[in-house]
Amino acid sequence: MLALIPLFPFIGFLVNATMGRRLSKGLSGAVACAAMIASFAVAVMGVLEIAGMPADARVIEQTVYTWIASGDLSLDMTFRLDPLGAVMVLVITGIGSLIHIYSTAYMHDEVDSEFARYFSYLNLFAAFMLVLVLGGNFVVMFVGWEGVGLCSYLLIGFWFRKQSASDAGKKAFVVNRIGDYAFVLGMLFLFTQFGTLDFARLASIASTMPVEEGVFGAISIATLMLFIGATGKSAQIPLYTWLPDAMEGPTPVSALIHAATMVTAGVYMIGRNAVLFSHAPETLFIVAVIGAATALMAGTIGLVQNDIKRVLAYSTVSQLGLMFLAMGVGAFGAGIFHLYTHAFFKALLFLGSGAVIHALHGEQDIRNMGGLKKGLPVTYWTFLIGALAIAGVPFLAGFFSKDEILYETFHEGHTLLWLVGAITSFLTATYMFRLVFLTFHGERRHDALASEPSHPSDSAPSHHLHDAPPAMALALIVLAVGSVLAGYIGVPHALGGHNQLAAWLAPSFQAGAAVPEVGGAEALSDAEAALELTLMGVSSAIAISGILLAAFVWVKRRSIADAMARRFSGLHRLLLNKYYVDEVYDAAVVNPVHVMSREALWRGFDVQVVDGAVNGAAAIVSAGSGILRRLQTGSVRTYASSMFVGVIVILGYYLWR
Amino acid sequence: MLTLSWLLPLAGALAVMFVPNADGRRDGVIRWLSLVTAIGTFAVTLAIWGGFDPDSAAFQFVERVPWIPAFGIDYFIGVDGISLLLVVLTGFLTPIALLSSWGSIERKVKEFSIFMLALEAAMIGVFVSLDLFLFYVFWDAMLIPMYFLIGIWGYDQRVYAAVKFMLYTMAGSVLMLIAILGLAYLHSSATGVYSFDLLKLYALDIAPQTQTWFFLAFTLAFAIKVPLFPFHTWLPDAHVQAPTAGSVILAGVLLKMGTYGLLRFSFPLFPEAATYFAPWLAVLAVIGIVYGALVAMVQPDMKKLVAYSSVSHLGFVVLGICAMNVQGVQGAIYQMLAHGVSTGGLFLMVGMLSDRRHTRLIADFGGLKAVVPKLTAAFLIITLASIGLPGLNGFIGEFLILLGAFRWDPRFAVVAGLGVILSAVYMLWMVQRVYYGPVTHAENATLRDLVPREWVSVVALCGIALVMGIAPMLFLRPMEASVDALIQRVQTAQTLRVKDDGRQKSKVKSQRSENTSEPLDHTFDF
Amino acid sequence: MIPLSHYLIVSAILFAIGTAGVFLRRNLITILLSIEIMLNAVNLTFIAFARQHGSVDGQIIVFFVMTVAAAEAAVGLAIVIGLFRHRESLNPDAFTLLKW
Amino acid sequence: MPETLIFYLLSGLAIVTSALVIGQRNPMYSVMLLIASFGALAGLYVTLDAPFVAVAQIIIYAGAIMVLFLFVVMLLNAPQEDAAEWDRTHPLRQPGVGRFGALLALLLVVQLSWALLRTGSVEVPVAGAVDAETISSVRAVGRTLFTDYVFAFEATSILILVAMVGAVVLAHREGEER
Amino acid sequence: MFNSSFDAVVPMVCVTLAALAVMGAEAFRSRGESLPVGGLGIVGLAGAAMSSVLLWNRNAASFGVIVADNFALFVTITLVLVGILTIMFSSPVVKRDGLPKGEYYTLILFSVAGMIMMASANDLLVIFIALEILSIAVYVLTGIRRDDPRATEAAFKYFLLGAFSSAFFLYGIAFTYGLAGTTRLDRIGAFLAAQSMSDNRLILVALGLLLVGFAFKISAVPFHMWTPDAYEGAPAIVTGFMSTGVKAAAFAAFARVFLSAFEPFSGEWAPVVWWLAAATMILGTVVGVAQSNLKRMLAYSSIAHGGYLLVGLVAANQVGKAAILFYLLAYAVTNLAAFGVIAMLGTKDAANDELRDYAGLWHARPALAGLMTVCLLSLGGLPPTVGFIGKWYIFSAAVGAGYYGLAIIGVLTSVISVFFYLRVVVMMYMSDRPATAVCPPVSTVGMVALVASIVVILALGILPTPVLTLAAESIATIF
Repeated sequence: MLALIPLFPFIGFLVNATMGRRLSKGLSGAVACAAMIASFAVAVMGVLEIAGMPADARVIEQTVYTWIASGDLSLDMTFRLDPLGAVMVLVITGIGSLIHIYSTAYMHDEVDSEFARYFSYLNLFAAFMLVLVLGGNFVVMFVGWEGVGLCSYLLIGFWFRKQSASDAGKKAFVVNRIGDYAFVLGMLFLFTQFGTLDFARLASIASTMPVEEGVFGAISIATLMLFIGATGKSAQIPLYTWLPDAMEGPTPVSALIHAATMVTAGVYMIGRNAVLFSHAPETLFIVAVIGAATALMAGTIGLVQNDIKRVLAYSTVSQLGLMFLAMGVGAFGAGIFHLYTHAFFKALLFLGSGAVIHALHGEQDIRNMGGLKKGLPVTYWTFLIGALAIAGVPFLAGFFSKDEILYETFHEGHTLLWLVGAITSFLTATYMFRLVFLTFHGERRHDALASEPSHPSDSAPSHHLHDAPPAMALALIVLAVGSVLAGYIGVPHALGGHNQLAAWLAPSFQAGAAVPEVGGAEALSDAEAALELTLMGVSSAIAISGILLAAFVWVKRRSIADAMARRFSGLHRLLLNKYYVDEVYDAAVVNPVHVMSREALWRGFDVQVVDGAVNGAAAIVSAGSGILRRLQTGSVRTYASSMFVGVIVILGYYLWR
Repeated sequence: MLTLSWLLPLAGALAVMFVPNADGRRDGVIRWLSLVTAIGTFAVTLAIWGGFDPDSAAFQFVERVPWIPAFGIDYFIGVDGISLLLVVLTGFLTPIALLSSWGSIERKVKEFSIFMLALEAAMIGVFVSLDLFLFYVFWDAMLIPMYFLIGIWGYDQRVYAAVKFMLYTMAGSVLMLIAILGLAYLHSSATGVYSFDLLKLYALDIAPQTQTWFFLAFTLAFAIKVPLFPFHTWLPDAHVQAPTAGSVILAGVLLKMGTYGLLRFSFPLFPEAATYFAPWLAVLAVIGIVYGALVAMVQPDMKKLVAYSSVSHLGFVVLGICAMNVQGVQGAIYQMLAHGVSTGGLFLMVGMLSDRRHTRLIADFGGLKAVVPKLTAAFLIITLASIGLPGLNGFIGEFLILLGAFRWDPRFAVVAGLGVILSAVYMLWMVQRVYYGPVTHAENATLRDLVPREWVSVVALCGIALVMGIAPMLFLRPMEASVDALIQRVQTAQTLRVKDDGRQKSKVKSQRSENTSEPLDHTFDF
Repeated sequence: MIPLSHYLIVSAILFAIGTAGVFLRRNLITILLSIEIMLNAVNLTFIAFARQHGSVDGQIIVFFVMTVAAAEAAVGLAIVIGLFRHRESLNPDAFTLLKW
Repeated sequence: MPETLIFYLLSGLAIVTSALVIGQRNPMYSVMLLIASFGALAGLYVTLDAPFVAVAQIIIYAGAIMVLFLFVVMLLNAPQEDAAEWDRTHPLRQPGVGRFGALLALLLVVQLSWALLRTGSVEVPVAGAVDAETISSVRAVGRTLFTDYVFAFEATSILILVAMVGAVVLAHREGEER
Repeated sequence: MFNSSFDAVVPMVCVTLAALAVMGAEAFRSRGESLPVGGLGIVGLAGAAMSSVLLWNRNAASFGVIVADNFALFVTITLVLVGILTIMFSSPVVKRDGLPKGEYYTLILFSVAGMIMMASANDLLVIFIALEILSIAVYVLTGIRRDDPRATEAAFKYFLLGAFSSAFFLYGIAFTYGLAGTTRLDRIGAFLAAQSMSDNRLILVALGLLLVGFAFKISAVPFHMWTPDAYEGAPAIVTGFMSTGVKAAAFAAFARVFLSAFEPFSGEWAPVVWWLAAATMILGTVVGVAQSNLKRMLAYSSIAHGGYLLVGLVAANQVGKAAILFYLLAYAVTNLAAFGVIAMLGTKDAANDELRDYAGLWHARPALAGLMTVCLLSLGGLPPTVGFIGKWYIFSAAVGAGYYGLAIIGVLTSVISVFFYLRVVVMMYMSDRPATAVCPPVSTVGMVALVASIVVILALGILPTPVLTLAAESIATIF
């Protein structure tokens, strides 16, 4: 039954891939959506089933067949649904379905075959993503892991005629590959250490081992490797650079892959191996630091970007940073919680931006927008909700999750990290509302310059704005509702909630059938409750102030922004160019390798040395031939003397040796 | 049955030879005749696979007929799990190669078909022969048709490439011939009779120094064939200049003979020397992986790029063999098959492009995806297969090899892993430059997409790639027993030697003293 | 009595003179004569040894050698005539069409 | 002692005349001198109790073969070596090669005499145990020739036949094709 | 019929009679009429082959100087094969070039008779006479095209150096006779066996001089220099004849003398022959690389092949002796076929034996090109041709005797040789036919002979066992 969950989208993929160009748009769209919804349904059934089980045994497992068996290595194609998996599956299929529906409208300007191709990719992605989260051991997970990478490659490069698009696609895949390299090594290391790659068994073995406090032992190395893999997939320092470029893809893709699901795979992976990681505090600390650093850096960059999608992309990076921070401080539940809420509002925001871009015929630069509030009410209001949610305004989804992260961080004693987190959320609020204000408020700037066609979906530019068509509107509204309510399954105890999510997830973070400690039942001491409340206050304050600052700068006094930009032009440029990280990578790694390979290895070693040796041998032979043949002078006397020399030498040898 | 597998193509070649075709009017007949023969051969190989008992490590379908009794040379053939699938692979690729030639070869079709079929016969012969003499005969005989294929139907630099291929390979293999003779002589001095029978020679135990020399002689031959860095420079030339069909066979099957030889001869015959040299071989292999990838990355010519990628991929195979544990060896064999399919496919499709455009330079293409979507899709699939995407054939082999290597010595695995990154870099970069972006050259705008004939072979290749990725046990199962046996042989041999070295020495000495003429190893200082 | 070795040394000297002639002379006929000298030197050796062994074999061998010498001379001179027809010279160095 | 004297006289004569043969520029003289040296050799044969060979030497060699040479010399009428310098560009075509050859010839003499003088078995007097009559008798020669050496004798006939045919093929004039 | 004391000479007598018959026929034929004298020759040769077959395993001996042991008979059959093929290849050439038909065949047959005699002689003197018979015949054949200055020059060089070397050979015989008191090989062997190696330097001198004589005939370096010139100047088919027949006969005698009579001194001559072999293989192949004239190239290749044969001689074990025989046969057939092709492509005025004359031959004469390729591959020692089996046999002998050095030199040089054989193949297959190139019509007889020899090459390459066994038997009785 579990196999069905990824199977449906896969079938959808096959249908669209094979006979897509013969199907009408409506049909292929319908097929794709149907596939997604079907798998959503199955997923719900599965979740309900495990929900019906006792808390410590909430697992369904299905082994399809033995995939690879070689010597003591035996890898089964195993799917396993447990609380953690349940959350992920619901997010993926649910939001996935919405985005599929949204896409039917968004991609409607494509020709049939391209339309079908789009949906086949999208379905394939969903299938792989589901394999990723349902996989019962590392290698199955890796199948999904690589598969989603492939699909993101395909979808980013969907408009392959655009050079930048195909570049971005390649960049995404290659950067991910770097992570995967570490990930594979991690797997190999785990297998050589533990003799298995099954999550459950790994966890139970690891739980019997001592926590590597202060020592950097086997588990630490393995987990570190895995984490590097995660940085690739989830766009963390140092491998985050591909995500902003990934915005070249169609917006729904950005929403689904680069906001809601794929990029969170790294977080999920850590959660999935919570036991391993919690046995490697050293690694965890690194995770936390990297997460925090990424969050901060991305936030600062997001502050000055002008491309609506890039802003969202950087905010995604930054939010992912927060999630890793959570994971790093051991608050796995919180991390997943934020992952879950983030899925809603970030998808919402992306889709909203998509609606805007759609309305403006591909215009993406916020400096050319503004005043769209009236033109696009639905989009505006849903976008606003999303913004509020991500900003962490109280009692929206983002509030609870982000808040839990900050609390846990502080509670675990990482004050500095907490501070970084706080600043990040401040930045988040600021740049999100900068986005909101520049896009929807103020006067309209976009008709001033005719938006040149940068986007195949540019049909005849019509001047009156049309708001999101029903399919898109539906998705927006549903997600907006989600962004408001999603948080309420994780209301912290301090607010008298029961944090059901944490309780629900807990078993996934223990080895085997260990009893959950973070059960919903246990109560907090007053002190903790007080602390948590205080922190909540602080963070909401931060959020609000961030919004206010944004409002002040970008609504009241536009001049200030420019003034600041001029004032700290250096800093501004630095941020605008994302700290020149790409440039540094190119200069430090890519180009040297290229030059070295071309000049030193190929033209130098290969052609000169090796082939030189080979041809040199031939040359020597023919040269010797040229010389020796000269002995054959044609004068019979020379010949006779050569013979005679032979005679003398042989006799001499016999007589005087 | 097994004899049929290599006799059938030979018979086909003869049949073709007697089709009068001076004016080329009967090209069609000849093409069909040869294709049917090749497919028939494939059927035979499949039948052999079907009748193969995966649980036994022994050689099966064994046939033994005395050939040159005076020297204990038999016509002695058989397959085990190691060679079985390689035979099938040969049977599978040859029809595809022939099919690919239908579009590209107009000149001298008859001779072309003859050489292709003869080549197939020789290749299968190499894989099935269990008598070193027989093996060497096939090994050398195989060079001749390949030489003509490259030299006559190749591209502009063909003659140079053909001669280089021939001499390079021969230079390596003649030393192996000496070593083979030496082995037979050792056998005679130990037992009194010459023998080239592989199984008998396995039983022989050989003095360490002698092992070293012979191992080096054998391994040089195989290393050149593989080709192992730094013996690889014949490969780019041969690949680039060969006609499509030639490249497909060359990459698909010929290169495997080197690694097959290592598995079948170098390691089990000279276990100690093998274990002594394995790390060095592995170092070369790992260098080859990274080096091949880096050089491939900067190639302007598609065929050259794929050629260098082969250097890199076969580095993996050698690495797996050197690891000499189950995962390593099984992975190596699996990688051989996978590489045969995927690289064969790549050459096939590059060939299709160059048939259409008469250029292989990446710079001359661009944006083809808009023009030839089918070809693009297929090319992408095979590309992904060759960069080892899970779910396709490449991954299984690489993963197993890396695992085996990691357990043997993590350092090798760590470096070799870089190949995984680099392969993605150069392959995708090529795909991007060739297929994505706007159509840069006008003449590309009108290219023909796959015609049914091409469609068939392409689909076959992609299908196999997929099957091998999803259901690898189909292929891993048959080789299991044989691989275990092989590893057993190598390990036991060396442990035994380590255990009682003294006995060995004395034993060796005694077998020396039996020698009728000179003792065997003073002659090594020529 | 003269020891055998004296005869042998004489024949050796004659033989050497013959070889030297092959190298020194630039006239084909003289070169042929030199070869005849060599053969005669060998004959002397045969006769001397025959005498020492007290058997007639040596003498008989000498007859055969003479025959061979005659045959060689005949053919050789024929060839020389042929050469002379092609190029009015008897100098061996004149004939170097075939080389390298 | 006479025979010693005779030996040295004859061998000296043989050596000197042979040396002169190769010292001559004019082939005519060379032939003559060679005949002389053959005569001297014949004398030596007599001292070695091989009168029959000596006679044969005079008749066949001096008589037949040398006459043949004379014919050719006159036919070709090339009294002098042509001093014309042929292509000497190549180092190995220099006249030095000739002198080098002569040097080697000297070396050969040294080698041979060295070997001879270090070999005990030849230091014995040449006249062995057997007395002269047994080996100098023509009957003995004839008997051995036609018993032990009959095959060689027959073979020689083929040899001469071949030589005849060959000489005819090579030497008969152009144009008179049959 | 075979039981008289003349059995052993029957083969060579058959050939001689055939030669005489040809002479007679020529002498008594009326002007202008042309007789199938070649057929006569073939009949005689067939008779020789038949008688050798009948004599097999009977170790007949005649006059004490001629033995018909299996060794001799094996070589005899090889030589007969050479003779037949030569005559068949010659028939068109003789007509084309207007050679004196009768004399030509007579000389061929006489030299074959001489070769057989040399191969089966048991007496140094007979060996010498036989050597002279075949040499003189071959000198004449070399120069048989009197109108061609090159041919005459070749004949002259070959003759002069031949006479020169035979003088040394004779001197060697003289010393041997002087020491052993006889020229019979068996008695010499007995005498030498009694000698203690070191004291008698004169034996070594004799040994050296005989070595020189044989080395010249098999054109071993440095006694090889006549070979390229003689081979290039002679008519192609004659070159084929002497490169195979003369070599075979000389090697037979060489092996017989050094492996039977001088066996006790093998310790003395083995090292020298080692060096000769190495030098011969290396120089032959290396210089062959630079040649642009096919005949000259094949001349160098035949020098190299002499080197391989010497390897077998050095090894001097059972395998080696048998290997020499097998290799002689293999080499004879292959090389003769190759020269047959060259002869077929020549015309009266143009020999067409330059490498460039073969450009694109494939397009004009596919069959000829294919057959030539097989010959070249066999010469290069690639399976599945007889050349491969031969080389493998030789080298296994060397390895068996522990001469790894020689074996390695051998295989490496054979790789180099493959390079220049391939140059011909490249010319024939991979370059275009110049418009000016002429293709003389192919004669049926020649084609038959060619196809026959190719069949032999391939058949023996795939199923060598019968011949290998024969070779083994041949050396089993003697040595």
